[in-house]
Amino acid sequence: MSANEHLNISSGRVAGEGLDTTHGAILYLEEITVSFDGFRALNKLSLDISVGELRCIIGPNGAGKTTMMDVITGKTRPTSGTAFFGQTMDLSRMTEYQIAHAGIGRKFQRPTIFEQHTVFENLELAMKTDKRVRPTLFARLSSEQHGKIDEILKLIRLSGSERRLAGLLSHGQKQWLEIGMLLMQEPQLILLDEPVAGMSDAETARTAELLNELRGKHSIMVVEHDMAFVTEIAQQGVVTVLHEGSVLAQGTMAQVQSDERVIEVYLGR
Amino acid sequence: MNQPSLFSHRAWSGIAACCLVLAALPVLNLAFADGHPLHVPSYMVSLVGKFMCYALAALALDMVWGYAGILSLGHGVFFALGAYAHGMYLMRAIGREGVYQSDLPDFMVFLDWKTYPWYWTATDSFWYCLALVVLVPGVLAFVFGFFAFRSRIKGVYFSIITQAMTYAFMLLFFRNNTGFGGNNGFTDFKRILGYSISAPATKATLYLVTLAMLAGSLLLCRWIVKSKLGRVLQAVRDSESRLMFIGYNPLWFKLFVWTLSAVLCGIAGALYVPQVGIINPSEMSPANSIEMVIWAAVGGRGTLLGPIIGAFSVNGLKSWFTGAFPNLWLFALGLIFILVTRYLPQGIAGLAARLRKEQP
Amino acid sequence: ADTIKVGILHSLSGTMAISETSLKDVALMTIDEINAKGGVMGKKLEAVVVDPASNWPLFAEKARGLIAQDKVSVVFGCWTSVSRKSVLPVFKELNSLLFYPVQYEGEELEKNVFYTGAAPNQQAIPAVEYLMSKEGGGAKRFVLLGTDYVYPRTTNKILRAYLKSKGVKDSDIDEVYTPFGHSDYQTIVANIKKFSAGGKTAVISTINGDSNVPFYKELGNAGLKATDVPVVAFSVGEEELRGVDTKPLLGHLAAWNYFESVKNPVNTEFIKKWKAYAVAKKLPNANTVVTNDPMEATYVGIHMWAQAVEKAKSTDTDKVIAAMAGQTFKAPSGFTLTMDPTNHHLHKPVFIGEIRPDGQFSVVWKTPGPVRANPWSPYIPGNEGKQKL
Amino acid sequence: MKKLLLLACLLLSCAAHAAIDSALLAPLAGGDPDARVEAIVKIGALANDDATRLLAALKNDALYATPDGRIFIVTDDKAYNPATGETGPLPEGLDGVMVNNRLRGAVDDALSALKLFSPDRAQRLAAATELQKSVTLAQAPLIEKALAKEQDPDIRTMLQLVAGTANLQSPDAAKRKAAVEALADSSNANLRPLLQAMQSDKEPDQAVRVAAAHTLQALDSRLARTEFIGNVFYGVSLASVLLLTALGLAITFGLMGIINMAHGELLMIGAYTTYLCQLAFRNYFPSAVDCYLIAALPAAFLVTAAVGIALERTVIRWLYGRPLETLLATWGISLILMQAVRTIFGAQNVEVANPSWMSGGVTVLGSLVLAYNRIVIIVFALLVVAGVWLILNKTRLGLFVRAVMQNRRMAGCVGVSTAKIDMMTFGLGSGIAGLGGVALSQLGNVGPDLGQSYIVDSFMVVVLGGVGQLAGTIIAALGLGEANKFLEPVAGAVLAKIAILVFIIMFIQKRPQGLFAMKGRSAE
Amino acid sequence: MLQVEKINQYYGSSHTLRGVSLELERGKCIALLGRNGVGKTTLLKCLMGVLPVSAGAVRLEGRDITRMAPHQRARAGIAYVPQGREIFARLTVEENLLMGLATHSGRKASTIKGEVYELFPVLKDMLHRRGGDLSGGQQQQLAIARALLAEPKLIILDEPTEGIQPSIIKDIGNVIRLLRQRGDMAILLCEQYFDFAHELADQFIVLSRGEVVASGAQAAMNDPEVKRHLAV
Ligand SMILES: Nc1ncnc2c1ncn2[C@@H]1O[C@H](COP(=O)(O)OP(=O)(O)OP(=O)(O)O)[C@@H](O)[C@H]1O
Ligand SMILES: Nc1ncnc2c1ncn2[C@@H]1O[C@H](COP(=O)(O)OP(=O)(O)OP(=O)(O)O)[C@@H](O)[C@H]1O
Ligand SMILES: NC(N)=O
Ligand SMILES: [Mg+2]
Ligand SMILES: [Mg+2]
Repeated sequence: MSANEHLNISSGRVAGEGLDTTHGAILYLEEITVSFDGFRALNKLSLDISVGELRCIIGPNGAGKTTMMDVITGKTRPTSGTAFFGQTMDLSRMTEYQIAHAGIGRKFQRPTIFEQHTVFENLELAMKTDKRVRPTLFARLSSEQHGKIDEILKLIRLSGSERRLAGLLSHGQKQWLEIGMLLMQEPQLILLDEPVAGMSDAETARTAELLNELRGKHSIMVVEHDMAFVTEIAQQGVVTVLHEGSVLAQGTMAQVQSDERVIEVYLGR
Repeated sequence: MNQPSLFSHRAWSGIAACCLVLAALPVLNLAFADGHPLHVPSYMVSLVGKFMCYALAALALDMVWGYAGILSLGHGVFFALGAYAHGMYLMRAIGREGVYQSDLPDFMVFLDWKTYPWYWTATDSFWYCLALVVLVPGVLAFVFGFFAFRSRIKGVYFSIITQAMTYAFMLLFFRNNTGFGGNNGFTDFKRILGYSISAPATKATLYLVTLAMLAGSLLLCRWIVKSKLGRVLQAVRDSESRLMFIGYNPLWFKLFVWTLSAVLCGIAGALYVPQVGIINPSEMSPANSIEMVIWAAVGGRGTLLGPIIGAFSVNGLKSWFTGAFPNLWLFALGLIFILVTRYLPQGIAGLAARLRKEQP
Repeated sequence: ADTIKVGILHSLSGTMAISETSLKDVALMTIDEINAKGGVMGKKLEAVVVDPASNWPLFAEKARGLIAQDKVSVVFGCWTSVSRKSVLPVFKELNSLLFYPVQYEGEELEKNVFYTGAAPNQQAIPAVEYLMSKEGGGAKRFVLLGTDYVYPRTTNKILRAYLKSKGVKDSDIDEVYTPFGHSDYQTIVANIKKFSAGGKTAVISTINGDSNVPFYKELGNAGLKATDVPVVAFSVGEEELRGVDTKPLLGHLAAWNYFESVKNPVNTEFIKKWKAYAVAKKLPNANTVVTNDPMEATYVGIHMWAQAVEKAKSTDTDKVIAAMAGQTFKAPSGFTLTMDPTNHHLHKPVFIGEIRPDGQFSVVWKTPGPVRANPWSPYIPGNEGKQKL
Repeated sequence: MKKLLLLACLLLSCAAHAAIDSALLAPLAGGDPDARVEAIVKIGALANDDATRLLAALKNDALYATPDGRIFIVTDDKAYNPATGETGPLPEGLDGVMVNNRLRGAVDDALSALKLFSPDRAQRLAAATELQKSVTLAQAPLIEKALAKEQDPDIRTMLQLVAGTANLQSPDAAKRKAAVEALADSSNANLRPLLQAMQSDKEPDQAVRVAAAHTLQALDSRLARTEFIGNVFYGVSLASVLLLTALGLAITFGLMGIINMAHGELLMIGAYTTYLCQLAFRNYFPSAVDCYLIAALPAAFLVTAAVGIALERTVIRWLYGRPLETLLATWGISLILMQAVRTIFGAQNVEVANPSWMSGGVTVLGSLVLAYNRIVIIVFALLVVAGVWLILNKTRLGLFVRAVMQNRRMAGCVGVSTAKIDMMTFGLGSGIAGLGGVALSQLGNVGPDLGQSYIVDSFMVVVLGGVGQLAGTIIAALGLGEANKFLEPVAGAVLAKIAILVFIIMFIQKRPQGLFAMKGRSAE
Repeated sequence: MLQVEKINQYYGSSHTLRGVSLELERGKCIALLGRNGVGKTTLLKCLMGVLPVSAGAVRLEGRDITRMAPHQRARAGIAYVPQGREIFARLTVEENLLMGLATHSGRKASTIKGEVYELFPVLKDMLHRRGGDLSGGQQQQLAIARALLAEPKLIILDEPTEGIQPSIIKDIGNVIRLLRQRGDMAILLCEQYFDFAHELADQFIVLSRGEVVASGAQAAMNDPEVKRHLAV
């Protein structure tokens, strides 16, 4: 089973209903500031992501990467600045579920799954369907949907474990499950916060492979500290370096890696 | 689907058998005369009828607590409101047979009220009151829940405001001027739909209706819990915020079970009044609501059958102990609660599940 | 059967246990006493004690159990009016007998109940009359202070009507209610003080149960003395005062149909028996037990029932009811009480007592003889001519 | 009339003789109330030591009569015969002379008039204060006389007010006006009806009316201020009670997460310990009985802490990480504790008296009485809060407690004995509940149900403040106390309570995590 | 120093550790390798006493600690950096560090040594922030600092580099090297980041499905046989 087949299942839509990406960008962050009791976790951060782009974000611990994702997904409200999904959706006015509904999916830095549900149910819950009360009450899995869950299970290599409680998985397995949930959601914009933390090197390579497959079909934003992994997936694309809440450098991986300031604050000598 | 089935085959047959036995009680009571070995005393029948109402309330509570993780310490208010709604009809049905022989209930005559206050309008209609039984707890729960859930009040904070709510209602209903009979509440009912309320056949009918409601609610709840919505509810319980990030709005899911639960509780209360013969504000005391939680906990929350078993066993023990050991029963009951928590973390239902696992 | 079963239906746990427990004990003592004299119709009485746990529906359930399951011939029990109301339908349905020993608000008459406590005219009205008299201080203004439930509300309604008939203006009456279990009386005591600035004021307290102690403590500490603002209570007796330091309460009043301090041979005997019983049964605090009005009413009720059964030669409800009419009993209050043949209430004397430092009452006023009950207060319009079953 | 007589006699004030005429005494033992009052007035008019002694005896229930009508003052087992001045053994058939409020009032009046001329300053002051309540025009000459003799400035001020009050009804308009003006600084609420009457047509003199209006206005504003301050005090006092009852719960529930339904019963055990201490002192150290509270504090703390520790070791420690189950188990515990106390001590309340230094109150601003027990409890609450705060924030124990409650497993991994910390924390919370119980015993019932009436309020306070937030608990208690006390006069106790509950519901909408919400990522 | 003899562990009916043995000397570092879900964390938890073992023995300096509670093991000289950080979220950074000193007493228990700030300067800036508010990497640093403050004889690190920026990973590597050189501490390092482990360890063991499938000295780590157990 390769990631290829998965792509057939996921509709592959890049932009969905209601999302206006006429200007080519799917996400605009402009002058976003987030302060916590005076401490600026994000400081006038501006950033945009094009449709179908895979953007890697790196930066020191505490640079504000996770906070930025919090802002995009509605978990944290920016103190100032604007965040737009497409041309028209003002993320700062939307709730978490509206944002998710609009097509932004996220994997958290620490794996967050429904520990009391089975692996299967985790995927089922995440699946892209009508998520209002009545449809949920009367929902029945179609064989197509069933098939899709099976595909994803294989992809994340938890096929034998679908009836296990997710809480009993190991750390790395939880990471994979969460990626699986993300794929079930079929979002247009995927946010991945340290997807390979705690994965073995081989698993990391597999993840890189998966991301390379998804490239172009979804817009993706990846935060990672694993430079080998970032190099692998960034290819010739743009890598953004955050530092102290704003963009420190931006360019290809090679440019960034040779930037003195980046070496100073992040890579080390 | 991929769920282990909620009730095993054995549980299904158990439920069916229980329903049959329960249904047989009033029949045996009517069919055989006192003294006959198969006679079931009417005392027993009314006792079991009352327990079934409690069981329905416990089941309702389990839907919100056991599945959606919303601990309500104020379900007594829904129970009582359902009871009061039905009670209004029963009071009107007394007609002029009250002690003051007035069209108004005695307590209103006593307050010198000349007409019914507006909220008693049309309560002489049985069907209207039945609608109230559903609507009053339902609307209250909906409004209360809407604001609370929208403000993302959770955990003990939610529990405590439900407690505050029931407490406030209790004080309100204690006031004579509120128009619901004050401390004495409603009692001394004479008839329901024209049938004498103390006639054995009426009682048997009420009993059977209760049984049907209980069984029906059990099936309804099982269906909900087994649907995808049931799984969303459990996800609400475990990680509400994660649920939002995959696109669900927990507000409506919570509101749905919360309101459903309140309505079921109200129905339980409505069935309770004619069988017990009194409803008064002490049903809204915080301690009463806590007791409902205790029934669910003893039986095993999050199991549907557990709370029903819990309501029967706790109340059964209480009834028996208060007669058999009037001075010591609190020790026994208290000890049982402690032992259940200590040794049966999943309640009685959990014990059953464990036994089943050990000897398949 | 070779015994006659009688039910005892008093809360032994929950909020009412504080008052009702001793009624259960007195009932058991009385039954022992009757048995020691050979029982009733040659049969021993057998008490069936249950605990309705201060829970009103449980009262109904237990009543049904006693009558239907245990087949008792009579039930002695209840304290609060609501518990009585909740068991009433059961007694009517099963045509059984309840003896209710506590003062209450009236507005009720049931064939299946014998009321051995006071109706409002046997307690509340005389107390207010006394307060308005020269001897009682000549009160002109009244604070009607009660717990928010039907007994205080009803009593106060009757009193208000009565006061009006005596020319007291509405502005001279203040009606105040507190929730059950209220424990902070600072504001209320301060308000009483303020109100009393307008003229000679008396407080008529229908505070029930647990709230009395905090109320009296506050009263004492705020320096409101009985000579300034006397408080007359209808629910405070010797038993309740056991929990209070009575020194600051000197002179406050209570109205009852019996006080432990009344001196007569029957009472002396009654108290002696009770104390001996408490010691023998190792009741808690046996050496400080006291008697009070509902205890006496219980005692009288059981004896009268026994007499009626002897007279009827049967425990059949209707026969006993018939035999109860006109029963008399020489009560510890020092009077011979009569069961009214028409309204199931006792003719009772009324005493008004002032609290003494030792927690007893000294009687400062009493009726010359027993008074007939008017369960339907004549001060409430529409009640005329309702005094009979 | 009665007072006039008294005055006449006083003014004539004949020389003291050794004994009181038995004809004067005889009516005291009789049944005619009017005659008895008259006798008291006459005896008071004697204005000698014997009269004072007799009246005092009457007031204190120390006056006895024989069946043949002779009167004796009984002290210990000696009988003093005021008619003869002899002291002897108790005669046969002595019976107490019945006193009722009317008689007591007459005695008080007689005594306070006597006391105006007492050599003891305190007595004179008390008498003057007493007279302020009940003075009449007829007494005016007496007051003037006392005023003429009086040197003490405080008492003079007081007497001037008394004189003013007396002269309000003077037929002489000038005197009335002077009186009204003299009363401009009074804060005696009893004057209101009189002054009000002077506003109407009953007052013929225009000038007096104007003056009365002024005085009334001044009086009213003074009364309003007093009332406001009174409400603040009552609120603080209620808050201190809420705080003391909630503080233990703030630890067992707030910090440890145990839904401790037995908290109320721990309060109750503290109160019963107080009761036992009082009994012990009454039996073994009767002379030091006023100190029983001092002993009760450590005793209650230790007893409840021990009970708490026993509960923790046997029941609660199995339930960490299952907070909802603690509700069930502690509910069971609470039933058992309540019934145990009922079995041992009986279902009735037991008597716990305020020590004499906590009885009564201090009068401030003329009419506001601040009860000593309330003041003591406010101070006590402050001390307990300070102690708890120190323990939790300034000791290592506090740090460990918080760490264990947040992450039990990791706390163990860094070397904290979680079992010991659990035990000590629960013991501390319980012990503090015991201290709360001591305070409650000074205000209300001590009975098996004591705890039940406080448990709901305690949970509300803790939750409203924000679970685990000590400062929140304090503010919540204060807020609820004040809100309650300012609402109560307006809405009555029942509606005030309902309003408070509704307020709590609304407030939590605004602050779903309580007053002192945890902010940021760590809150999740 | 540390001897682990044939320990077995079960989660309910699933056999997670099957007769795992290992031995570690003072001043040495052992790397624990293996794919996701093979039982590495479980093994470390058993050593810390967080999970009970069903058979086998754990000895520290010859003392049998198999049945000891975690806090007793901490006092015996084991410090633990768990996977997932396990910061005390509502304690401040400073208080979290003080918790690292829980096994000490007296003055020592209240003085946080400056060394940790040199190593993790960010902690010094954030002393009064709540632990739970820190970024993931900052929390990881805090967890390591907390363990180091205990001055343990044995330090157990479960994926200490997870989520940490490259420059600090280098620093952490240096610290571990330093500790090893100091020679008074044994180090048990569970790591997915192969190069990092390779650089620091003296020995290694590889776990697969709860069993030790390979072990040896550092030099043998690059064996294809070993790599095979790590590949997917
Ligand atoms: N609620 C909060 N209160 C105070 N400070 C906060 C809060 N949330 C985040 N911070 C601070 O904001 C900064 C940015 O945190 P963030 O989690 O976004 O970093 P990051 O770039 O994701 O780091 P890492 O790579 O370590 O995950 C950090 O210094 C963190 O301590
Ligand atoms: N509490 C538990 N109950 C049952 N099984 C569990 C539990 N915790 C972990 N497991 C299972 O035990 C196995 C070993 O888990 P462990 O966490 O030790 O793996 P790991 O080697 O640390 O993996 P990773 O590299 O992903 O952290 C996994 O298959 C996991 O699913
Ligand atoms: N009848 C009473 N006192 O409730
Ligand atoms: Mg991050
Ligand atoms: Mg692991």
